[in-house]
Amino acid sequence: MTAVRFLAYRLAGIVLVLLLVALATYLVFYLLPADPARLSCGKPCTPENYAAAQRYLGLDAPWYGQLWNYLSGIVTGRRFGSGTGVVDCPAPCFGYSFQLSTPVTELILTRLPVTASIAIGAAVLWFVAGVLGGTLAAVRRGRALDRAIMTVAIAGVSAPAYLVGLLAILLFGFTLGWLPTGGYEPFTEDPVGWFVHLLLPWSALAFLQAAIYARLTRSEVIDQLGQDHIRTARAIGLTERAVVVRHGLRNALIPVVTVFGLDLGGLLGGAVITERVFSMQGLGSLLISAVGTTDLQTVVGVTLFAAFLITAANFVVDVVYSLIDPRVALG
Amino acid sequence: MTEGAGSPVLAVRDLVVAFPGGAGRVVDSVGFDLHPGRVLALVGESGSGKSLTAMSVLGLLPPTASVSGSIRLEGEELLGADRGALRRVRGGRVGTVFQEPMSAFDPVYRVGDQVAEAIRVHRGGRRAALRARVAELLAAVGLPDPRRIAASFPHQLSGGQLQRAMIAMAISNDPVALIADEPTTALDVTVQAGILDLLRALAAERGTAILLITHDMGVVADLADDVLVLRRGETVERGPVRRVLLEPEHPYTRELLASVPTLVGGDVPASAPAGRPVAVLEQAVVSYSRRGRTLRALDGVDLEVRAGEVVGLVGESGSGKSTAGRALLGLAPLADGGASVEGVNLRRAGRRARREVRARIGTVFQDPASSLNPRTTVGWSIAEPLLLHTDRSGDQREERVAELLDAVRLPRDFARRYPHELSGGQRQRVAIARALALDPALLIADEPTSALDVSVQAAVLDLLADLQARLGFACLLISHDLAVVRRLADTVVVLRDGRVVERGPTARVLSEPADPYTRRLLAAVPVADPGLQAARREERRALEVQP
Amino acid sequence: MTVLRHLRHDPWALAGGIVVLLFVLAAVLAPLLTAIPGQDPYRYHLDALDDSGAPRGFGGGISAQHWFGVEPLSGRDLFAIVVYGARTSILVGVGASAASVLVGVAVGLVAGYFGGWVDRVVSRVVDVMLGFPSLVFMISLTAVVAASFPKPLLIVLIIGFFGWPSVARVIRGQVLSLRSRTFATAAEAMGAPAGHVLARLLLPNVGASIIVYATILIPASIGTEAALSFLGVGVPPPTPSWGRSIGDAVAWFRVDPAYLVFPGGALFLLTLAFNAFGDGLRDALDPRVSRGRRSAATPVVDDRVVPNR
Amino acid sequence: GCTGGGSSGADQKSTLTVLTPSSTFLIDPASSQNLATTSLSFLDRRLTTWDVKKGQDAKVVPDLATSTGTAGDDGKTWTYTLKDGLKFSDGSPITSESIKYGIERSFSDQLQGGLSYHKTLLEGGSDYKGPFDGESLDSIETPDAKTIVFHLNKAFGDWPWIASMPAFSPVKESNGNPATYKKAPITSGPYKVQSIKDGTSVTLVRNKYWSKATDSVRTAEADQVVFQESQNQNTVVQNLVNDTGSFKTAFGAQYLGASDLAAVNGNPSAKSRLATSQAGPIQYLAINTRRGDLQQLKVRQALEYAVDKKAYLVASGGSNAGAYASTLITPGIAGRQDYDLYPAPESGDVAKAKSLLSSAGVTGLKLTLLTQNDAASLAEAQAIQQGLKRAGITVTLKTEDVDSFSTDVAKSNPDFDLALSSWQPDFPSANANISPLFDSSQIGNGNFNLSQYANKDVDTAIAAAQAEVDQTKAQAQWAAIDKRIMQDAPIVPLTYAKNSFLHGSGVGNFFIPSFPAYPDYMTLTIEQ
Ligand SMILES: Nc1ncnc2c1ncn2[C@@H]1O[C@H](COP(=O)(O)OP(=O)(O)OP(=O)(O)O)[C@@H](O)[C@H]1O
Ligand SMILES: Nc1ncnc2c1ncn2[C@@H]1O[C@H](COP(=O)(O)OP(=O)(O)OP(=O)(O)O)[C@@H](O)[C@H]1O
Ligand SMILES: [Mg+2]
Ligand SMILES: [Mg+2]
Repeated sequence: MTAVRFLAYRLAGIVLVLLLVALATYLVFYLLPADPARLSCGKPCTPENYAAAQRYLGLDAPWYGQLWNYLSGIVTGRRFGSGTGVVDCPAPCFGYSFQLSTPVTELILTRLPVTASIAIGAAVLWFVAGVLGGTLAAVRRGRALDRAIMTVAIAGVSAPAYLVGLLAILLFGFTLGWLPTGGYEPFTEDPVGWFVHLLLPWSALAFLQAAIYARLTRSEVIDQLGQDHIRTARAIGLTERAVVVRHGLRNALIPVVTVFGLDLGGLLGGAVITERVFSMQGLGSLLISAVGTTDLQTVVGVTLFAAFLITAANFVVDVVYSLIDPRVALG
Repeated sequence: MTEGAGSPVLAVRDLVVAFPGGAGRVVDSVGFDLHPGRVLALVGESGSGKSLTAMSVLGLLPPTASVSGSIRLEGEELLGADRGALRRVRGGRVGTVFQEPMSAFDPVYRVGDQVAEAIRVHRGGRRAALRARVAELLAAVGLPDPRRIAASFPHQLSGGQLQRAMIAMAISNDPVALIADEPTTALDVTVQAGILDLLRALAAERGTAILLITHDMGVVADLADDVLVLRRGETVERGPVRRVLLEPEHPYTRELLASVPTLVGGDVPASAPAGRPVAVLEQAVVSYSRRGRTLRALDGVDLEVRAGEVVGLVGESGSGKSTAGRALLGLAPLADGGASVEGVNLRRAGRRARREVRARIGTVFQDPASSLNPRTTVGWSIAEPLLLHTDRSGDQREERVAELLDAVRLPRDFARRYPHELSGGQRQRVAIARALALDPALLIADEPTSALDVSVQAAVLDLLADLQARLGFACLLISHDLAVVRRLADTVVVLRDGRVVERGPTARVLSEPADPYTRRLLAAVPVADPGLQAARREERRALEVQP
Repeated sequence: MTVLRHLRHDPWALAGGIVVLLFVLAAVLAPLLTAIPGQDPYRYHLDALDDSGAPRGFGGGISAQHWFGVEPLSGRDLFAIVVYGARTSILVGVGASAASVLVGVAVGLVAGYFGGWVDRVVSRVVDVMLGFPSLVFMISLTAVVAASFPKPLLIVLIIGFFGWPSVARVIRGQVLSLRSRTFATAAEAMGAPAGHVLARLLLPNVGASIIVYATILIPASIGTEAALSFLGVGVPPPTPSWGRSIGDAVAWFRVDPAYLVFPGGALFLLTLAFNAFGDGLRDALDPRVSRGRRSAATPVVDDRVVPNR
Repeated sequence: GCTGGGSSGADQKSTLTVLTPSSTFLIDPASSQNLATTSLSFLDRRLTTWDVKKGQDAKVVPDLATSTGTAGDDGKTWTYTLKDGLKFSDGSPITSESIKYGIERSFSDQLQGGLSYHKTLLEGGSDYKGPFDGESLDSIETPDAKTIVFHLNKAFGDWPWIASMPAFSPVKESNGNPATYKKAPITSGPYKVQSIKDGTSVTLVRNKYWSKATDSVRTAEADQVVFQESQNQNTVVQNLVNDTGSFKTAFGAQYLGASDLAAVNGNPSAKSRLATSQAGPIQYLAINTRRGDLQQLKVRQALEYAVDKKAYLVASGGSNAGAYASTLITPGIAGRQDYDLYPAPESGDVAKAKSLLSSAGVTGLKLTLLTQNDAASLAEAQAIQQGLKRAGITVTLKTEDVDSFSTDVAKSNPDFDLALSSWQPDFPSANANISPLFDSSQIGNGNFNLSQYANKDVDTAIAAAQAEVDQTKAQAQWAAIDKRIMQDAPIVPLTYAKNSFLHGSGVGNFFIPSFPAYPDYMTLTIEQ
């Protein structure tokens, strides 16, 4: 398949997936008993107020009409209200949050730095820790170090994320008082504060993931070390370290990196529990609170964004895969 | 060993390799000397301890193995030497060439870089200098366009090219000794001949001492000066190659030699009377598209297999032999031309008709280990065709399975075993039994013996010949081994790049080949007689200089 | 059986298996166990609480009647709650895993066997589902379905629904490599229809990984159920659930740490045991198969089944 | 003190920090339900406001206006005059037109969701769609820049309270676009917005045009007010207990849950910084009077006896969290009379309940209880469940998230037998206690008559009491209505909740008035 065709094919795939995601999300929320119009109807709720809320929220159209309005808004932009009260959501309008009276695009843009900070930092941490631990365990297979690392790893995958986070806050935040217990400082305003605030969330999130990666890396490295070319590498007199790192790990990393790309893509769409535990306002919190307030457009917008990141990550993974594994061609 | 003059490069004494658990001593008191410029061949059936012996020289045994004895390289003891010393020896004074060049290279690095790495480990050096040295080495092993080869990834090269690159890597530090563990097993005969020439030149020109491990007596005859025969880890016989191959003393050696199929002597089956055509390919074209390019695996092939006849299909790897078989099964869709079995046109047949045709064909696949479902009993596998195409009851099926086991000379209680509980030869017999379950009109045997030891191979071939004589099915025998074909086939068809280059009665084609390709193919097959082989080598050389 | 022999030599796996067994026993025998101190998980003991609703006495009110102390605000027996909670956890864990495995295996088999566009569609769907904010959708889905629908079953189905993609991915990868093995071609050459190849050849051959996968999925499902209950959308009260207890207990940690320690410890221990046992089983069955190029990206046992982060 | 350097100079600004779990601060008064004593009053002034003092009933007092309103036409016309020298935060004068415009905005489609009592009372309100298309509401007259007159469609004695609601804040017409307003509001209160970090924090700084001389209520001691949003309640409480750094001058905007109370009770220093309200908002079990056996009075009365109020109180946090309730009008509301129509021990009178059930001929009663799915609500619902079980009533819990609950509970034909709810009146009048919950016009459509209670006599009595301008007479009428309703047993009053709030040691004058059960933000002091 040529590069252009490949690209076109993948792009069409991404668009299709996103449409399906939008459809699914709309359907689920359409079926939800909570009625946004009723919720934003005010107190006391008169039929007039209710009708006004429905009109404004666009809920007087059937669900497919709403979905259509939403989708066409991405291309054409949308306006709400009239006269001096008009509110614009310029194209590409990925929805407008009535609860927060802000275009969803703007919400995503303001929340993304938080989530990205959490996700990327944690990802670096868990990748390094996981790959290092997994490789060490593989090399020392069956020995004490392997046992120790795998014990920690198995504990890591068994510990619920929320518990780890909460216990970390109790220990490092309250009991020891070393680190702040939550919140976020933008990097641009206070780099040190940014780092200090993120240390706990990074560690809590990375603990679980590092455990998974250590296990994955270990089994891949063991697998690779059993391959014929490792014997060749030994037979030309390479040091054991070079054999493991240059030949074992390098090959083992191929599947690990692909999984990593997908994980990172998934995480950028919101680290729901981590953000919640550490009172951070990223995409995960935005999504959860939008679900909580039946803020349909925000839910759809953020979900679409998350799904986009996943499909994009998939795409990137495929490209990277063909780069790091010379046997694989795009297609 | 008397012939070796001067002190040996490598002296192995009383080598014992053992594993904990049931295996026990898998190499038992083996000793030999390796002399400069001479080739010592280690032969024996699979599992006899050849590889372990070789690996112990470089300390590359698995950590669970325990080794004792003495291994001296130019007087320096290697057994129990520290890691640094061993590392300097590995790839430095002792080079290694492994079987399966495809998997012996790291898939993610360029071949040139891997060769350069071998040099850098021992000698260091700058990039440019290394690159030049790599190109030089690759040229030295007879690779044309060494720069392109160096810049290629392993998967972009052929097996022969990779094996040459492997040898370049092994000799990159001018080793005094070279260990070659089955260096040609996975290669075509023509490629194999080239590699053997290269190794011979190394020994002759550089004075490298070579430890050659192989199970192919032809290869031994072609290359070795001395032979050591191993059986279950013990030395059975040793001596100069002529003596061991021509006047074997030990019965085991004799048995081993007797089962080697040969291109000379013995009898060629007389052409059976030709019956009705069972399977026909007419101007068949099969093409595969890969990465935008189309490859014609079959390019206008005519083929006819008649009832009671064995047609041998030969050719180098990738020439389209298996594809022809698949075309007859309807597994490879025809792009053009026709294929019919028992009068049913496979191109036009519907799904149902196709299935019915398949019921009339028995297939024996190349790899006996993987052609049986590992999760079911052998009996189930044999009964599978019955299950699919007949409505026999369970008892009736069992009965038939028992008959079939009898036919392939396996005990009846094997029906309850699982494939992994059988040896390779036994598994291949099971595969044959399954292929015969429905009394096929056509048997397609795709490399039925290539994964087997020579002795086992001989038995399986005998069985096939016997069954064919008794049951009279039409048989398409696919093999790259001309000697195998010679033993069974009435007619031989030679394929090259998806085209038939020659066909005719076996005796004629193999004794008076008309096509130069066939001639080269024949000449490249080594025979297990050092004198004869030397003569054949000269013939082959002569053929090569011709265009 | 070589598997059993292998497991016997793996102390971790053995310990894991025994702990799992003990938990299952405790869950099955919950009424008998709690009858010893004469408790049930529903009865209030307000006298065991102080004025602010916190348990009186040491360790959250540990006593001869209340082995693990009592629950704050209600005085219900914590031992009974933990033991009965094991029922919920194990039931949901096993049920959801079964659902995931069933769907995942079916989809993986079909995608791997038929390949082509079926495979492409399935792979994309799987990739998206794996990265979807699934927890959020689990929350909404629990709210969407009619209240008359039995909630535990709903939880099982929902967790199962979001669990199948990882199974499908693994099975697909294995089928892809199995399909190119000669015995599958052999069956095809014999004229076997797709159904025969799928059911008689491929399915038994992925059996080992299915078992292993299930043992790894179970702890993950238990964790997800706990997370859902933690977020308030799990099995409805008063049916005991570890996740709900943990969720409540986190707030009480400063006053009554025992309230977190017992259900939290039980959850951790059971998950750990399942994981250890699953690892051992994986080693014992060693389903490592030769890998194709693309399927090399698929670890034999995919660890990415933990949706809550 | 700190000897680190000169940076901590004497001119350091005092900062009051409000820690809130909410992730949004709805700044637009038109769509706000904010109490007159909390957040939004930092930014906005209304025509009237509340004066709350420790130990006294809440009073409505003039804010921008010079009086709480002059009634004419038997309570159908209300007139206000603005004080002199009032200015917006941009220095421009506050006029009666800007108040009218502010109220008109609340009618627009885009600004729904606020307290809307005025919309049903102002003449022509039901047809009015807001000012953005150039229409104006004629029932609000502004004869001059300082006078504003309201014409109601019926007499309404509590109008002065209505005029204290957020929508009665002035909004400049140039600032009226909802999108612009919420980013950069021009304010009338003592503070203006300095920065808004979405979901994280909102920082308020002084509005130099606000003058204390015109404001009888707000003291505005802090130079700066920071709302820290999206705070985890657990973390908030722990930080306030620790009382370090910036948390010294902070307080939590969310009342403490049972576990937090237990934690604070075990810490004397923190306990001294805990402010607990008097018994206030009513927590009740609504009985759907239109469903099955619950239509029978005796069955409902049986519920009154069967409920285990003690378990309920413990589940909600014990005696710190509330006091047993038996009336509809809550303590702290002027004119409340205490009584108990269904006297029973705290844990209920199971025998009496059983006998009432059997005399009604009802056995094996099965009911669904609708409740929110947060931990606190679940604990309370289970307490009810186990209480009724003693009388042989099987209760199934139907748990929903807060939004689904709010929607489902206020539907016209709701699908529940019982629901757990609570009510805090929007203004301290028995009217706000009773009419939203028991007037038959408040059934369904998002309103709060959860019991579907319809009684013509009660409706008439409510209308009469609402129209009564004389407050003492009105109070007597409300007290009678209270008892009349309880005879029909449409709800089980459970407790009057006590809300407890925690503050740092640097926050002074932190108290909770008898109404509302929230701290008064306006008069807090900062001690550093
Ligand atoms: N790691 C190991 N553990 C236990 N036994 C082993 C191990 N490696 C090899 N063996 C056993 O040692 C014996 C000799 O093995 P070796 O590989 O030397 O055979 P070989 O002669 O090279 O056979 P082939 O021709 O099949 O390569 C075999 O029986 C084999 O099963
Ligand atoms: N499924 C396939 N897709 C693409 N190319 C294929 C496929 N199968 C075979 N080929 C190509 O078709 C050609 C002929 O293959 P075939 O398997 O028939 O060769 P062969 O003669 O049997 O070789 P060998 O001796 O190695 O088995 C080869 O170049 C091979 O790479
Ligand atoms: Mg070998
Ligand atoms: Mg072939």
